[in-house]
Parts: sequence; structure tokens; C-alpha cells
Amino acid sequence: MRQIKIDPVTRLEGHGKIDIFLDDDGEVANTYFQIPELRGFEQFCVGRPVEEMPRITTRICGVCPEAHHMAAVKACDAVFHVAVPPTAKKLRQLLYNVFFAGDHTTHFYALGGPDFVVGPDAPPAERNILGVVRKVGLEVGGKVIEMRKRTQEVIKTIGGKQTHQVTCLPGGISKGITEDERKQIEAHCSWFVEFGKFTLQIFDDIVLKNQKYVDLILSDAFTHRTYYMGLVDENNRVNFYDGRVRVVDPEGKEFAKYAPSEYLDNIAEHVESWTYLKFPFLKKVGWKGFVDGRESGVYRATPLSRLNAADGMPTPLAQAEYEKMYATLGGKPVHATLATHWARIIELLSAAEMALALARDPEITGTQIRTIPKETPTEGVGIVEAPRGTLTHHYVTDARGILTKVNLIVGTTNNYAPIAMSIQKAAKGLIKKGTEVTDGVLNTIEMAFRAYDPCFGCATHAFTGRSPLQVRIFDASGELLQSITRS
Amino acid sequence: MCGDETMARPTLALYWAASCGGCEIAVLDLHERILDVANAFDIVLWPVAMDFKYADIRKREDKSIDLCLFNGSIRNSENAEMARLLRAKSTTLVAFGSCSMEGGIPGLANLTTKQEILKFVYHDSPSTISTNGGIMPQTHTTMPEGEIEIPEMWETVKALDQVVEVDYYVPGCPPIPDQIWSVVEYILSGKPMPPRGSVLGAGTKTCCDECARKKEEKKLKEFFRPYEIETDPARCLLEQGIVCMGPATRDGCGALCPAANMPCRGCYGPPPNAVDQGAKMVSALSSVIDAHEPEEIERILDQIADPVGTFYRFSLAHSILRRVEKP
Amino acid sequence: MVTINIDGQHIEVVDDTTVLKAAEKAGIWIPTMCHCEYLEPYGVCRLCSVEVVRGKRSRIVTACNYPVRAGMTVHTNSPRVTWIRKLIMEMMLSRWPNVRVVHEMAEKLGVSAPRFPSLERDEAENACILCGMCVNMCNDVVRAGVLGFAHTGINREVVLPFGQKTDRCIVCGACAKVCPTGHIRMVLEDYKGKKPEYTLGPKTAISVPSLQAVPRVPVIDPASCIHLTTGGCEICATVCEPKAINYGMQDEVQEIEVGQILVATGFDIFDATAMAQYGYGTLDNVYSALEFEMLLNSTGPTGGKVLLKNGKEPRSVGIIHCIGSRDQNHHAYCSRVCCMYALKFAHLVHDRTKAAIYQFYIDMRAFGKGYEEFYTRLLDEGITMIRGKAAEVVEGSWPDNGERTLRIRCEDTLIGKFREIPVDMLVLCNAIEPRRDADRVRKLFSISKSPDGFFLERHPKLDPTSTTTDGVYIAGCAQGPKDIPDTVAQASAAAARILSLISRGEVEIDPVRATVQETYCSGCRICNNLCPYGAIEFLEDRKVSHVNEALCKGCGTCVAACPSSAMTGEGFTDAQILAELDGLMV
Amino acid sequence: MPFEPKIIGFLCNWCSYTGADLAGVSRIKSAPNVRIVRTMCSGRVDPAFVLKAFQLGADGVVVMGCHLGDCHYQEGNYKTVRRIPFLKRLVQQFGIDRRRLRLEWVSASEGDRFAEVVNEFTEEIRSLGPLKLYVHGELRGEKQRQMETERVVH
Repeated sequence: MRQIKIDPVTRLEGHGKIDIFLDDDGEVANTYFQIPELRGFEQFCVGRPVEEMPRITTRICGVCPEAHHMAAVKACDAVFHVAVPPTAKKLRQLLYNVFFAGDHTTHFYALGGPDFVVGPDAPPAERNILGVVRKVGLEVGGKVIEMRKRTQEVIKTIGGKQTHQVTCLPGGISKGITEDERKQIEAHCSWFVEFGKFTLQIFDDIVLKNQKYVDLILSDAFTHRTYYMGLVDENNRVNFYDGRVRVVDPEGKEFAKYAPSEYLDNIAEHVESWTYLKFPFLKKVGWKGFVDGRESGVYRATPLSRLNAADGMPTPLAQAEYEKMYATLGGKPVHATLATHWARIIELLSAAEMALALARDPEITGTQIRTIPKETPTEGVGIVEAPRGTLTHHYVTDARGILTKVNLIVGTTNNYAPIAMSIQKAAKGLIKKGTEVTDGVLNTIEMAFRAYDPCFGCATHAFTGRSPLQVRIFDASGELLQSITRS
Repeated sequence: MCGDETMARPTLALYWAASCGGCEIAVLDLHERILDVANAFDIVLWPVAMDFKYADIRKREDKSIDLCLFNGSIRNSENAEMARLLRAKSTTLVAFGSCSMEGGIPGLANLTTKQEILKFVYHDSPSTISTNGGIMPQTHTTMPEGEIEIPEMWETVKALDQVVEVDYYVPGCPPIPDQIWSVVEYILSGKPMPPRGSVLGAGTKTCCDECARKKEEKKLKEFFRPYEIETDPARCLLEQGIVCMGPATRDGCGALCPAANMPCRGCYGPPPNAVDQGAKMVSALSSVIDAHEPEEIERILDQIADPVGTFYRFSLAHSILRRVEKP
Repeated sequence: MVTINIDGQHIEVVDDTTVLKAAEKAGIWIPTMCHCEYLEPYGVCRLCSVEVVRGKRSRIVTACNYPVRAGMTVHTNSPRVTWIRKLIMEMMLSRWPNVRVVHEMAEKLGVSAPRFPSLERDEAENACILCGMCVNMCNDVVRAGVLGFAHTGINREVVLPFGQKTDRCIVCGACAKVCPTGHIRMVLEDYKGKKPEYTLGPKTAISVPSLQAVPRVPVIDPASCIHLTTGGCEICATVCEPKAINYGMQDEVQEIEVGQILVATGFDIFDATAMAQYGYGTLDNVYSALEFEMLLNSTGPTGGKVLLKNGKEPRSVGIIHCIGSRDQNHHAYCSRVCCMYALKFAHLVHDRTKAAIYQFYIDMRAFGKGYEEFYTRLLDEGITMIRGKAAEVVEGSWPDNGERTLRIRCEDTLIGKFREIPVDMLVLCNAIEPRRDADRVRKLFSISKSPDGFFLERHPKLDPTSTTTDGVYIAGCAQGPKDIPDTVAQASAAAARILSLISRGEVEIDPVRATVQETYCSGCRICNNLCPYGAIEFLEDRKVSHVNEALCKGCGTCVAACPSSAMTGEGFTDAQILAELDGLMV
Repeated sequence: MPFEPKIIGFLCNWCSYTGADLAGVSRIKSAPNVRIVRTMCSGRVDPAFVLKAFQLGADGVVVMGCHLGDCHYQEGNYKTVRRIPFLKRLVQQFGIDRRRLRLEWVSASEGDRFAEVVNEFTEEIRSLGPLKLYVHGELRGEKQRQMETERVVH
């Protein structure tokens, strides 16, 4: 049997393995996308003091610790039935929006974006940050690095550490900011806004001005008609830190809107024996397998989903871009998976605007940043939007605030089923009788992947070696035809 | 072949086993200096950022990688396999970050058992609905189309040096970028390396040395949990009754957490001569408790929540007892 | 100085002395019945009347208060003087026909019976003769001002204010002491809320603390000293020729720096009241060994005579061994000295009385040099040895004359009979026990005690005089019951140990010490309050802790406590102990 | 073969160690299961020593010191009286029955008590059975590996 060697899939955060089975006609019979790791935070956090969770769960993911830090501390607030002082809440939000801007930047320039910026046909070796720099000029590389640097600076100032933040604790935040720090942060934030505009400009110039890309985005191979989920504020605008979870159906109509504490009435998880990762679905619709449409409980929680689930963006510039996107892609909701890239950089801009507004808020330098919890701790749910999807932390404690039960539904997990479906669709679309699977095949699958910016490290809370995607192709007799491993 | 600078440059490999990726991010947080690293080294493996084949690593001569920064703990056979491979291929293997040095947060899984984890995640978890007869993930599953398998997770999380010989250690969760840089700089300077087994990128004292808070003689009758009180930002947290791991934690981080009004949790691991971080914390705390009567002592001890989970937050897998025994 | 002539003798005396004193100097006896050298002359009994001749004139005066004059002539036994004295004696006899002292004086003066009819009054032989010495003593010397005269003539008498007992009495007993007839007696009763102390005979306010005290210097008991109570008296000062009495002396605390200490704080004796069955403290004539020792002492209350409370000689004496020792209820150990002193008691009683002597013993322990011989010698002296511990002591009476006595009930294990033995006097051999404050002393020197409560030597066989604390030694009964030779031996040994160090002039200290490795110390200051010797100091400038080697005793508590393992304990390093564990567990 | 408990005893030099000595001098019989480590003061017993003892295969650990107030170093044992209960909680959380760790006061004169404690504790451990820890197997494995690598070297 011939072993096809292809450059490895990279820029995939997390561990994935795909088995593709062919029927007698050599058509794709089925695909299995497996997550082979599990960490078990839910179990080993039991017995820990609940207030430590914001510092423990950051270690679920070093790429987006802020998300877990926030979800955890919001769950803690709920556990202690404590209201957070306005200044503390604003500081948390400031930190969180800055993080969003930074994280989306990384994905767009280093992980997902290159597919577009450099082009899907370019050799994989080109499709990375360096390729982007080569394509759009050196100063971009500098800008991206500076963006990271500046965001990390702000995060360190408010979060105490740039990776694995520590300052959020039940009832508020342990440290305020001085006026000097605020000035610094404000300067950074206005820079972020500029960077956001600049990024959208690049997307405009390279992607939108290129009909071939637009067609690709809208092509059926990358389209799934699913439910969409996202946090919204009281005006149904996108909000990353706070609000109610809103779900819209494939037609874009509101299907559900619930408070974090009600998540169990709306979300359930399905188990398969061939993977460590569970498949969340809409409880009220039910699990119908790996199919889309309004009959299937499969939903998506991605930047695009958030935009689909909301009535608009909370900030002016982003709102304009929001309208532009839906105009260009033919109205809400947009089902084109690849449009997620666009939605992502609109969120980037929105986050930057939001951060700037908060940095200018007179209350932000306030000194009233803690409420000392007085009530007996019980149970609480904290939900934030992680860049990769809705993140839920659910804690139950004893009277001393020692955890007795922990449940986590992490950003990427929401999208496990859709990703599996996207892979199958791509595979079915590309692997026909007698086709030899080439780099193109895998690349297309990669593109389906990357749109979700999946982080399976997070998803299974698995400390997994980020070993690469592996595709194995079996014939009807179950014999291995091809194994395309990227080391 | 002189002239070919790629041959002249030392070869560098970065790998992540069971980790959260924070260590990688910390390396990226060198920001512009990352480019100096890229220039100084011939990077032969860095999955997160660049494209390489493991096959190429396998093909390499033994000891042909000059420096390997290995982060993440050892959670399953695959991690172990990579550890052995990179050990064989590298002249200098560095356990990079808390996880590979002492198990890190993943090591907390040693507080429970694989069975309990699986049972909760796929059975008892409130959001899990057993749509197909409460099955659990299996290493081997036969589907209509054929047999598929997934790796088996280990019962116990291990640190890197519990699997292979390690030359140096860089502590931290994650290591502070400036410390990473100082290590890189030192290695590039060509100065003689410290004795094998040394800890790089950290101090010889404890977190307290870097902590700016005022320290006085300690006598405690009450302990508090961080959320329970407002603390004086100028005074030692321990003196105010907050359990702070600073005294039993190696310095090097710059005491970031105390500076942010939060107690240290010990990510830089035990100090140079300490055998066991948790044990050290026990003797330290019991020494400052100001009570003689058994009843009062018990009352005070009751205020210290979850000793093992706190004192061994990062070092459980590498502690004297390594894991909690479950009947 | 003046010269006078008494009964033809020319003698020189100081001016303004009295005729009585002058006569005394001349060795001429003049009878007195109201005179006391410590009191101002009172001149009430008139017995000291003498005839003084100046020129042609002669007159009768009382010698006790008549001052001498240059060139005066005194006749103490002229017919006129004798006639007057007889007359006075006759009057006194008729007034106090029964009083002993009056009769004795009358005999001296050759008066047999009064010529006057006696007042038919039945006086006690120790009735008050109104000499007034008690009144003057109480008012002029003691200054308590309690006693005084009431009424006049035939009804005159010495009384307490309003005839009531008064709190103003300081119970000094001076009145009783001067009373010539014994009319005034000290009685034992609760007074001012204080129970009377059970002692052997009266104890003076100034006395030598113990009979064998060395140096034999008397001390004043400020609580009972009259002078310190009322400001009066000072009799001791007046009689002390070298003028050694100093009422102003105060207790003072002295601090003395020493390099070594020998703890020889001795022992207490077991309080026999804890064993009520032997009647100690409740029955008369039941003595503790130490009390009996006082009784036997020649300087003791009875001058060494073995007498009962009623002053009679006992017909029989019982001595019970092992009171509180060799007794599971009190002290399990043997006090070692009792058997021998009990034998000594028996010997002395045998020596000084005709009393029958009974010894009640469990085992005889005559372990020392010459002891066994002494034991056998006593058996020959006819001591009755009864093997068996006395059960109880009850009051009873002698079968023959019915006089009251004590009866000891016991089992004689040698003849296997129950016996009841009458004894007039009972001596209990109390156990030797650790001093009541032994624990405080022990902690003061941080030395240990053995289960029996006595101080513990460093090693029972190899190092019986030193303790676990360097420079602190023990000797004598503080370490355990022992007799004098053993005590002397142990004390000499301890002294030798001490001297050997002094002569060397330097001490070796254990190398076990804690030291801070500054490279690892981050100044968390957790160790700072751990050291009981204050050996750990914090160096503000260097922000590290430091151990003062001279003060450190090497316990290692700080070593275990140091969270950064910057503190190392030489001799017991972590590495050494862990290696030891490794070795032990293979 | 019947289970013979392996017990590590940390004895303070002044009281308990002397007490043990006295037990010997007085020919008092006591179980041979306790392997004694002498420290100057019970305050010197670093919790790490106790954990290490368990790691190396001790089925029980007993720490003996002077009675409270009798410490040769005045108050060393007052540190112990706080440390050991704390350590008991720790080992309990590690899944080791807290009865396997004991703190006892034995004075220099209590040879009989020393024997009593030793016998009694040995019997308790016997009834608790052998202590099985994950780390025991691990250490064996690591020793094995070392020996093998050494063999390779030679």
C-alpha cells in the first residue's frame, strides 16, 4: 500500500484524528473525527476551595486563560450570591475585551487567516504568519507582534500575570488601576481600534475584492444550516462578558433566550464511544445525529454564530461592518462556515472599541473593587463568550465553599458536531471513486477546521500533546488504504 | 560545511506534551526577541508555530538536537513516547515549565482516579444525557465501517524526569518571558553550563525575597480565605492570615501574584533544598500558629481549606507521595 | 562613781543605780516579789525594804527603787529590817495562804505561819499576788496595753479591758513569762481566725531555725516579734552584749553570676495526716520522725527527755515504719533512711527511759556499713520487732490502772496473729518525698524528673551527678532518698565535676548548631519567633535571618520550620536524616 | 508469611530516646518493629521526614517527644504539637489512614511507657494492615531503571 507523505497540518490548536471509510464504490461511507484526550478537571477540582477555580481553570488553556478566569469567577460570584461593584465589573470587562482583540488577532494572522490572505492554493509552507507578512508587507508582522505585546501589557496590568491571570476573585477583583495605568491602557486601546480597522481593510482588499474567495466562502461545501448561539446584552447586542444566552434557529428567529443558571434546561451532551469529547446539543430539539437543519439539535457557537444570534454590535464601527457583512453575504443568518473569519475580525474591532470606551470610563479607576461575600456558598453558573464559543462553568459547593460538583462546557466543544459534519461534507465532496487523496483534500479539510479556530486542548480540558491531524482511509473491508499523517 | 549558517547554528526543538499551551505562549511573549531566537537557532521542531514532520526527528542522529525545551506533563503513552524520542535525539533536554518539571496543574488529577473522572464526565455530569445506553469512550470501538481506536489515558500524571533523564529545569506556570530570555541568552553566550540537574531561569531563594510586602515576626490565631477579607497591600499576606505559598516557593517570577494582592500558589516549585513543597508549607504554617491547646489548634487548622490541593497545587505529581491513594 | 557602805562593805557603784543593784554587786541577797530586771522598779511588795543611815538619821526604804547617794550607809539585815520583812510576809501569808511562791519566800524569811487570822478564802496555789509585773510588762515593755488593774483594796485584780478577750492582745506570752505564780497561762485555741499550730512547746520570736543549724545564727520571726509588732520590747537587744540584734534587717534578692549550678534542694517529709488511721494531728503523743528528733535533742523543748504531753515518762513507745513509702497509695519507693533512724530512736528511748519499745516494720533494710550490726545489737537490747504494718491507732487505756493510752492494732505476720498493743507515745517514720516546688525548680534548670518525682540524673549508672542540662548537677535527696554518707559521696562527686571544669577554664559545647545559608534565605521571618533562646535575629540590612551560634542550643526546630530550607542543622541535616531513613527502610 | 509492620520512630534525644534506652536497661520487652531515628528535639521532625518514611515503605510513623512543659529546649515540642495534627490532616487527604501517624509524649523516665506505646502502636498498625502506596511501585521501577542503565554503562 502506498503511503502518501504530506506536510503536516499545523496551526490547529488541539489534537484531532480522522478516519474516513469508503464503501464498495469507493465513495465516502463515513468519517470519524476523534478527540483522543481527556483531562478531568471536572473531577479533580472537586474538593478544592471554589475561590481557587479562577486560578486553576486558567490552566485548561494557555491560549485563552482569560476566558476560563472570567467564567470561573462569574460562577464564583453566583455561588456566593454576591454583586460585583461597578468598577470591578468594568475592569474585568476591560481585561476581557482586550484579550478578545488579541486572541482574534492571533487566529486571523497566524492560524486561520493565512488560508485567505495567502490563498488556499498556496503551498502549506507559505500558509503561515510569515506568508502573510510576505504577502501584505513586513510592517504587518511588526504590527501583529506589537498588537500581541500591547494586549499582553494591558492584561498583565489588570490580570496580574499576562498568562494565567490571578486577580479576579469572588465579589470583585483584587487590584484596581491608577490614573497613570489608565492613561497607558487608553493609549493602547485607541491603537487597538486602529489595528482593527487596518485588519478589516486587509480583509477587504485581499478577500472581498477577490470574487473567487467570496464564492469559496459561499460555496456549499462550507455551508451548514444550524442553530446559532451567543451571549447578548439587554439590547440583544453581542456581549462577550455578560448577559443572557440567545439561540436562533436556522431561519434566524429567536429560539431560546436564557440566563446562565438555566443552561441545563437548554443544553445537553451526547456521548460516543469512539471519542473522548462529548457532543453538546439543544436539549429541547434533541440529538438526531450528525445532521443539520431545524430538526437537529446541533448548534454552532462561533464568532459568526454570535453575530447571527444577536441583533447587532454594541459599538458603532463594528455595527457598520456588521451590516456590511450581512449585506454582502445575503442577509441573516449566514450559514457559510468560512464567513466566520470575517465575523471574527468584526468582533476584534468591536472588542477594541469596547475596551477604549471602558478605558475612558471615569469609574474605571475607582477604589471600590471588592464586595466581601457574606452569604453561605451554594451553587452557581458562569457563562462568558470565549473566542471559540460559549463557555460555561457550573459549580456546586458545600457550606464551606468546598467544591462538590464541577461541570464545564467549553467553547470549542459546542462546535464538535458541526466540525465533524464539516469534515464529512468536505470529504464526501472531495473523495470520489478512485481519487487519490492529495494535499488539496487535506487542505480543504483544514480550512473547514480552521474557520472554527478549534482548540481541542480546551475542549476536552485535555493536556494533550498538540499532535497533528491524521487522516486514515479504509476500504469497505475495513482495510487501511491510505494514512495521511502530518507527523 | 562552514558558510552554511544553518549548520553553524545550534539546533533547537520545542515540544509540548500534556500542557495547556501557556508555555508556548510565554515563548511567543518574547515578542520581538522571538526573532532573535529564530536567528540564533536552527529550529528543528515547533509544532505550534511551524511546520515539521516527526518523521524527520526520528530520522535524526541521536544527540543531534542541541537543545530541547520540553513542556507539559506526561499523561499518556504518546507523551511518554515523544519524551523518550526527544531524550534520545537531544544532547540537552530541558523540562520547561511547571508541568514537565513537577506535574503542574494536570498533576492535580493525581488527587482522583481515572475511573472517577470517566464516571463523572460521561455519566454523572448534569449536562450529559446518555442517549445510547450510557456507553463510555473505549480504546477500541467497532463501527459498521470498521475498527477505530483512541489512546488510553494514564491513571497517574508524571513529571518529565519520572520518565526520562532531564538535564535542566525551567520552572514557572508559565515561565516568565524575561527568565526564558535570560536562559536563552546564557546558552547562546557559550558560557559553561551549570551542573546537570540545575534549575535555570529562577533564583535560589523564595518568592518572599522578591515580594515587596513588609514582613515581620509572625503569630497567627486566624486564617482567612482570599475572598473573606480586604488585605493591607503593604503587609505580608501570611501575616494577615492569608495562606500564601511564597515562603515555600522558589523565586524568579518577580512575585507577581502578591503584587496583585493575591497569595502565591507555588508555581515556581519548591526552593532549592526543599524535599517536598507541601511538607515545607505544613511546618512553616504550624510554626506561626499561635496556640498551645489541642482544641484551639484544631479550630485554627479547620480554617486552612484543602491543604493538599493548595500546598501541592503545582508539585503534586513530583511530591514525595506523588498521588492520593483511593480505596 | 560613788562609794557606799552596805552591811560594813565599802563598794563603788555608778551614780543613780539602785540600792538593790548595789547590793547585788556586793553579793548581798535582798528578797523581792514584784521585781523584774526588764521592768521599771514598781516597789509594791515592799519585801526589799532596807535601812538607810545618813548622819544621825536612819529610815526604811525599798531597795528596788531607792537611788544610791555618795557616802550612804545601808543595813539589809538590821533587826528593824528583819522585823518589817517578817511583818510583810505574815500579811501576804494571811492574804494568800495557798500560793506556792509566797510559802517558799516565807520559808526563806523564817516565817512559818501568820499571827493574823487568815481570810477564809480558798485560793489556788497559783493565784495572782498582784505583783503587777504582767501589767507593767504588757504596758511598758510590750506596749500592747491590754492588761490593767481594776477595783481597789481587797477587790483589786488584773483584768482585760471590760473583762473581755481583746484583739489588741498580740499573744506574745510575755505576761505569762513574768508571772511569778503561773497564774497567767497560754492556751491553744483559734485566735484571729488562725488555728493553733501543733508544735512542741513554745517557740520564741527570735530563735535558731533548726537545732543543728550552721552557722548557728538566730533569726527574728517578724510575724511574732513584739518589737516589730508594737515597737516595744527590744529585750533581746538589751541583753545582747555584742549588740548583734538588728531589727531593721530586710529580705533581699541577690543576683549572682555563676558558670555551673549544683542543685541540692533536698526533700520534704510525707505529711502523715494523709494517713488518718494513725491519728497524727488528732491524737496526743503521736509524733512525726522529725518532731521526735526535736524531742530527743538536748536543746529541744524537753531538753532531750522523752516525756508525754502530761510531762510523764511513757510506759511504752511504738515506732511505725514506712509511713507513705513502700505504699502503692502514696510512694512506691523505699525511703532508705527510715529503718536505721527508727532503730536509733529505739536505742535512745531505751537509753533514756524504762519504756517498752515496739517497732512495726515491713522489711528491715540495714544495708549500710555497720548497719546490720547495729540492728542485731538492738535486738539484744530487748526491742520488740513486729513484722507487719500497723492497721490503725485508737485511744484506749491501760488494763491495769486504767490510764488513757493509745492502742496500735496490727497483724504480727511472724506469729500470724492479730495484736493490739498499748503505747503511750507513737513515732511515725514519714517517707522522704520530693519538695513541693520540685517541678518549678526542674523547669527553671530544664532538667527532668524520674517517675517518683525526684530529679533525674543524666545516666542512672554512668553519670549519676550531672543532668541533661550542661553545667547543672544534682546531689542528695533532691535526686532520690539517701542517707548522709551517700549524700556526701554524691555531693563530693558533683563538686569534683564542677571543679574540673573550673580548673580547665573553658567549656566544650555541642557542635550541633543551626546555621542560615544566606544564599537561600529570603527573609520570610517565619523562624524569627521560634527560638526560645532568642538565637535567631533578623538582619534588616541584608534582609536575611541569622543564628547566633553561642546562643543556639541546636534543637533544630527552626531547621524543620524553615520553608526555604535555608536553615541547616549541623549534625542533623535533612540529607543525613533522609539517608538514615533510606538505610532503615531497606 | 504474617505481616510484620515496619514502623519509623522519631525520638527526641532528651526524653523519648533516653526513655527507650531506659526501657532497654530495665529489660522491658517491646515490639521490635519500630526503627528509631534520633533527633535532638521532636521539633526537628520535618514533615518531609514523615512523608519520606511512608514513601520508603513505613506502615506507620510515631513521633515521640518530651511531655509538654518538659521540653529540654523549653518549647520545641509545642511546635510539634501543632505540626503533627496538621500533618495528620495532610496524610489523611493523601489517603493514608491518620492513625498511621502518631504523636506520643514519653519522658526520660518512662521506659515502661515507651514499651507500652511501641507495643500498642505496633498492634494497631498490624490491625490496619500493610500500607500500600502507588509510589512504592514507582520507586521500585525507578531503582530497576537505574540498575539497568548502570549495567549498560559497565
